Amino acid sequence: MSDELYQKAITAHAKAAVGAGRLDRADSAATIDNPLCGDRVTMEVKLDRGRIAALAHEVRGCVLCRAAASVIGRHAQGLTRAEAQAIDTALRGMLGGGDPPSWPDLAAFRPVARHKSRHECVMLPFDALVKALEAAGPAAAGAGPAAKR
Amino acid sequence: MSDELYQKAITAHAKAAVGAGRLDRADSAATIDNPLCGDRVTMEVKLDRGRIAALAHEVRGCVLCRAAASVIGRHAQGLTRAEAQAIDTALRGMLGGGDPPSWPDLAAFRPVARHKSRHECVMLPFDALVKALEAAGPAAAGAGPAAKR
Amino acid sequence: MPPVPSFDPVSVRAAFPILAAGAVPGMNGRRIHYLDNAASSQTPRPVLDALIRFETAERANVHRGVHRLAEAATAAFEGARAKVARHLNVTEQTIVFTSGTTMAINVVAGAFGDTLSAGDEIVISELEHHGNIVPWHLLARRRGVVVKALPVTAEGLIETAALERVVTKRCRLIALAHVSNVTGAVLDLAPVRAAAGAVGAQLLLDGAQRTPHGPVDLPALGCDFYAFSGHKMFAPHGIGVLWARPELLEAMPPFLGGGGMIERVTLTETSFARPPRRFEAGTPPIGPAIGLGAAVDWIAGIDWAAATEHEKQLTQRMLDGLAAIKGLRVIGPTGLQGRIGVVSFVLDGAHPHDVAQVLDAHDVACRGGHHCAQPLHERFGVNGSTRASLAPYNDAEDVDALLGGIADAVAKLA
Amino acid sequence: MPPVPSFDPVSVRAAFPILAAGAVPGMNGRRIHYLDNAASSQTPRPVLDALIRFETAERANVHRGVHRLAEAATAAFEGARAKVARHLNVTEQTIVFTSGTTMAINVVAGAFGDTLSAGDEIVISELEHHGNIVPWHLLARRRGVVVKALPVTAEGLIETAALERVVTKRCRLIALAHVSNVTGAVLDLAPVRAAAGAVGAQLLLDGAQRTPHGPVDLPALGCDFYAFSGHKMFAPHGIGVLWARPELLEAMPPFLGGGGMIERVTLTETSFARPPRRFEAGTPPIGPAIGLGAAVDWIAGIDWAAATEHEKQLTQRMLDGLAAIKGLRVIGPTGLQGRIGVVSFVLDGAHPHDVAQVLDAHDVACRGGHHCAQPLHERFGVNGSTRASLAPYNDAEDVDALLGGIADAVAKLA
Ligand SMILES: Cc1ncc(COP(=O)(O)O)c(C=O)c1O
Ligand SMILES: Cc1ncc(COP(=O)(O)O)c(C=O)c1O
Repeated sequence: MSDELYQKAITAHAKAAVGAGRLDRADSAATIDNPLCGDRVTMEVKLDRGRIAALAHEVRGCVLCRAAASVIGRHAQGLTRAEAQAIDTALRGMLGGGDPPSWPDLAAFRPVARHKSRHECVMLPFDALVKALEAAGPAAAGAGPAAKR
Repeated sequence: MSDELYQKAITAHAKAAVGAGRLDRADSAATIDNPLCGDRVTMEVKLDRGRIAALAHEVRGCVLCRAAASVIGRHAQGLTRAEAQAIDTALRGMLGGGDPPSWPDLAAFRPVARHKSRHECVMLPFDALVKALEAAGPAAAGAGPAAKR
Repeated sequence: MPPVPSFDPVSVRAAFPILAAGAVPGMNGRRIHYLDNAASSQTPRPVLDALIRFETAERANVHRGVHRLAEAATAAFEGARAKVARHLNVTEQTIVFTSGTTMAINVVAGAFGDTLSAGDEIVISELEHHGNIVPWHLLARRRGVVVKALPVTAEGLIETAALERVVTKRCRLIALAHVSNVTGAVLDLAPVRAAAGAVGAQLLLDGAQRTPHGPVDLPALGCDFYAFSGHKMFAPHGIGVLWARPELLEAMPPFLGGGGMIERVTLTETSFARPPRRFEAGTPPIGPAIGLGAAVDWIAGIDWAAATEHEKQLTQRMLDGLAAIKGLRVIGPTGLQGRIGVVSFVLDGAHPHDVAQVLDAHDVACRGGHHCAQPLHERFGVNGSTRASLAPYNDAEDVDALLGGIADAVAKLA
Repeated sequence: MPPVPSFDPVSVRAAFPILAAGAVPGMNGRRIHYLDNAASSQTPRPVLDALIRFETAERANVHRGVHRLAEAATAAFEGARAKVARHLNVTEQTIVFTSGTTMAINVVAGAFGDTLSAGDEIVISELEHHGNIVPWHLLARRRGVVVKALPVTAEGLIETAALERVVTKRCRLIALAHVSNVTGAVLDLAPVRAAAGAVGAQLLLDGAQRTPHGPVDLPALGCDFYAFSGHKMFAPHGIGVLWARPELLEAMPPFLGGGGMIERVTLTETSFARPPRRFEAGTPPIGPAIGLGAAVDWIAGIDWAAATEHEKQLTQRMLDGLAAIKGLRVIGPTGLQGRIGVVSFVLDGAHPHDVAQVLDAHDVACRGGHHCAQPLHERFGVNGSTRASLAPYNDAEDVDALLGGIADAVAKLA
């Protein structure tokens, strides 16, 4: 049954831990706790004209959470705040039974949909990323006019 | 069913209200409330060498309670504290399924046994009587040595 | 999904096992005329089924568990919260599960009360249930707040004309029964809301007697806190709800401490979870909450326009019958205007317990006593009353049995 | 009357509908290996029957009612109190029904706590459940009392050697778990009792994890307060018990206000009923209480000498199996001495939620996380653990399924 949760794709992502670590000098960072399990994700970003130039994460969490953070580490380069938000929303949608977001790696998390208690494990890194980008303020709002405000 | 509760004997006792009123100068008195229903009984006694010489009661209560008080009014004359306590205990025993106490009038309360919520209605005047006699201290403890203490 | 609303008193009654002929032991196949609904209603089969399903196929503790039973229990429990929220037209995050109305009001007295200072005023009324009086008395002792009461008219209504005098600038909270558990009178909300608004006081409604009579649109009421119990609205005992405006919930400190309401605990301090969790310490009453979810679904399946009309007809039949009995006085409104089907009365020379006992012999279940509203009974110069209260499963036979029983009580007692 | 005590794990399990093959949806006819008993146990048929009987043949609000359903409900509810009292070898008047352990401890913190002064000390330990930590933190905020904690040894035991240092003359209450919900360790009572006695402090035992493992002789324990929950001892959720010495109950002010706990209410003040009523505000959780009464009857029907021996054998089998797994560390006692069948462990490199999830795929229900004991997990330098906990219906198959599942988790996760 939920064995599929720990298919190779997921455990490989977790082992790979792309982006794990800290940045020398981050432009923005955010930490989110899951009070239910005590898990914690910190996301740091460096920005270049509203797009992610570099990213690092520290995860104290389960395989699902670490795998999700690693997928972010792999794909976040160049992302705008709006794009990150869109991925976050689409991923939550997939866990609610909808289609996977544009990043193909995220389809591996589809079996989590049936395990409501684990949704937050997957979302935690994404929510932390969005929070870090929001905390960056106008600098992360996009390459356009918002950056000039 | 519980119709028997309001047989003639009981309602007649309640109407008779023997002993209802107040004493001019009581030796001892006690008031008991039933917090569940707000009912209240006050018992006043005059004592003569440890025996009840006169008694009066004020009852704010139901038919069962008033009937019980009236039975006391009818039979209490000459009672000692120990005798009152024995009647109280025996009556409680009858409500718990045992035999009626020595006063034949109390047999009329037998059907109350099946209605646990009404036991206290019957007991309230008896408990008040015992309390009044206890409050009288040594004076009510009997005609013997206790009265000399 | 609840079915399309409909109302047929016979099929409604058929859903309640205890109301069937012979269900109550010792009744020799007769059915009970249950008119003690204001104390606790009865429970329909769908609520029992939900309870049994939980205990036999989904039982586990909620939250924090990932195994299938914990998942199923959490889904059922949080699903119940969602149902209750939908039923009240509010968000799930504003539904705090408590053990009942009394606990809900105690939580407000403890949590909101913690933000009050000596001399702050709380306004209640003379007709409140002890559950909406005693928590404020305890708070008064603890924090020196002042409890004031609106008087009640001879018709048993809260005297809203007194609002101006009683509600001062020091008033922080007005806490009133949405519907009286003794008279059935429905609160005249508009002047109360205006008085609270004028001084910036919060408004708490004790909805214990309102929620059994159909869905409540909380935003439309315009109150700040709302409290009610499951057991009066066809759900199990041991569950209730505190609703509060989200800003109030966010701002309030917790009242009770324990597992589930924390963010982080160390040996020296605790930080707290966000609402509603912050106010739900320890393992919640999971089965009862799931039962409440099933109960609001059941309520949502009733056509309340028709059910209310039915209740009005029965209430009128009851009031007409009572008016014809010499020496009987109804406490509160004697018409259909602004009331629900809760009617209390006193019978000259007959004690309410005796009346209720004679009614029991007629297979009628009524309550006699002060109904946890001693100040109101004092207001009317009586020690207690006999109360008959209706639910959608009641019918004319129930009312006629009541009236017949009262006639017998008059013969026997008065 | 409970039957003559006996113990046969197969027939014990047969009494629990949810443990039958195919009872849990989606399991294709397999049975669940339920090892999450420390969170909530399962419920046997006699408890369900008592609940259903109440809802379908006896349901009413308790006290103050004279009709036959109110009589039946009151008899069942007060009968449950009598059963619980007998089960604990105490009087009925000392049994306060609450909604659970957490509420019971909050009542002590509110009522007994009200008699404390700033600077008074309360001693807990590092291994307490949040339900026995947070209420004291809240009390510390409210009244300035000081909360101190006894340390825990590397074996997961409360360091009783520290009692002398930690328990001072200012100590008014020592509040400790009778049995740890993480390690299964049973409190070494004698030195604690002595320390409390030496300074005149009261002793509260959190019995939540003790009561599912057989009757408790409270007078023999020599404590002053005892708290536990129904849902961990085969009863419904939403009911618990606070027991206290009669003199303490008589002396304490009420914590919660409402109907049922009063003697007399006027608009300006309230006088209170005697215990246990004084501490039971509002309509109690009637059905759950009746369920608890049936549960203690069921417990009384078990031969606990045999059941304890059975539990010990299973615990040994579990401990042996766990000891053989590389990278697995048991938190707390690793032997049978002074413990019950609650075992928590950490697996190198594997998150407790992942472990519990893999176990679920093996039909094993275990809990992963901090088990509402963050300070204890911090003490052991971990964020959480995976916990397996036994009840009399568990058997060797359950333990073997657990061990097989852990082997798989190691392969998949570590
Ligand atoms: C030792 C201990 N104390 C207190 C509690 C709290 O019990 P409840 O959540 O039923 O109030 C629990 C269980 O959750 C426990 O295991
Ligand atoms: C108007 C009102 N408020 C409060 C309560 C208290 O509810 P509970 O006893 O369920 O806490 C009741 C019923 O008992 C009530 O009728």
